[in-house]
Amino acid sequence: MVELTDKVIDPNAAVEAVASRNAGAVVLFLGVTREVTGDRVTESLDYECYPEMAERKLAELESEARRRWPLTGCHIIHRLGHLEIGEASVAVAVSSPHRGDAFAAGQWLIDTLKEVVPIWKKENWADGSTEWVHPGVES
Amino acid sequence: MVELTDKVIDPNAAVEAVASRNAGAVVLFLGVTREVTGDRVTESLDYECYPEMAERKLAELESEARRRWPLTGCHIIHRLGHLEIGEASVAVAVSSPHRGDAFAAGQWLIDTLKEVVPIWKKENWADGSTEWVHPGVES
Amino acid sequence: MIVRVKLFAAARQAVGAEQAEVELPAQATVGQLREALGRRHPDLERLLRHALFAVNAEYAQDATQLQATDEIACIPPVSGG
Amino acid sequence: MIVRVKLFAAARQAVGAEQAEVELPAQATVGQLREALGRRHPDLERLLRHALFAVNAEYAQDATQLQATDEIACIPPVSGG
Repeated sequence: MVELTDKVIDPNAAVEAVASRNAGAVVLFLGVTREVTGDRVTESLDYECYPEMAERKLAELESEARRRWPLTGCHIIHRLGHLEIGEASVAVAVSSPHRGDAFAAGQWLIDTLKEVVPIWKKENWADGSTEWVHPGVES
Repeated sequence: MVELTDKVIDPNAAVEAVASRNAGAVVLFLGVTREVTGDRVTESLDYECYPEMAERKLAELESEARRRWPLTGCHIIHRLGHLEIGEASVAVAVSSPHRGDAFAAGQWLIDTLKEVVPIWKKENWADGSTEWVHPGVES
Repeated sequence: MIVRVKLFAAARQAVGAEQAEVELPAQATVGQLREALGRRHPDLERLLRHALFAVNAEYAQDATQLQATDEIACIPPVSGG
Repeated sequence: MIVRVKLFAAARQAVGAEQAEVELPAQATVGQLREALGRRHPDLERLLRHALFAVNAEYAQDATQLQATDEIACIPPVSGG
């Protein structure tokens, strides 16, 4: 299942969402908002998305992961709106009979999510300036 | 931190234990007791350990992981005693500034834990028989 | 035809609106839209060099032909996760 | 000297006790202990071929010399995780 939400992400709920009697391994990845990036200090972040397409792309990622690995569960949650430092912006939870598949699927899902899903973050720097993050675009 | 416990493992507590303002990624691995192994059905499991040595080995794993990867947090919990199907027998939580290190450290920790930490599980099969699991020993 | 292009993040900020309207010849392509948008909104040009376009919520090539009824979006490099 | 060996899992089950006592010559090695244990408890033999030994809670080699005051444990292949 995939989910875009304004609410705080609950790691336990993500783990429970992938529970299965045939799961031997659960891997949960959380992306967390970091205070320091390079030499700049972040005060908070805002995330926005293109909702219809983001949800569709996340669902495609789940389907593709289930095709590549024998998963017993897959749950992706992305937070939107305003986030304070230390909050989770994304949770990827997968379960599988054996742990190698859960690690591989979890890592592939977050790597690919960061490349293809139309979601953007805005850094609200501690110096009061703000900046939408668009990797590869010189600012 | 490392912990051997008779109590149910709480994923949220493991995630909170590795929280840090400099963490950008958290990876949580849970080993979960599986109902079916090959063609045999498990009813429940029991774990026992050599306590002094298990705790020492887990602490060594944490130190070595912190030496190899720039971790901002590392927490390993192993459950002991009687476990029902679907319960977590082990939790490995790590956090780091970037996700590649968290995935690599988490996977190394659980792989190595399974090789060197003196903990054993007993399968209580659905047919009423029981069996201590000693990989490589023909039974 | 007139097409409407959804804008997000720095693209929305540069234009100051959630969508842009562009006049294009019938059967124009995504590539022509990219050029027309840059002419109409010079502040968008740098971002447009790196942006993808989505047509009906699916990534499109510069050669993709547009119709007036398509849902079109400008997708600057993403930074979710 | 007499050494006491902690037993776990199938080793404990095979012997029916949480530790085994074995009489060994002074300065005997882990390898000699392994053989003596197998002679004293034939049910343990198969497991002993795959087991490691720990001396003072650290894995030891077969060449490691033992002292009567060491804490010694038989570590059959582990299955935690």
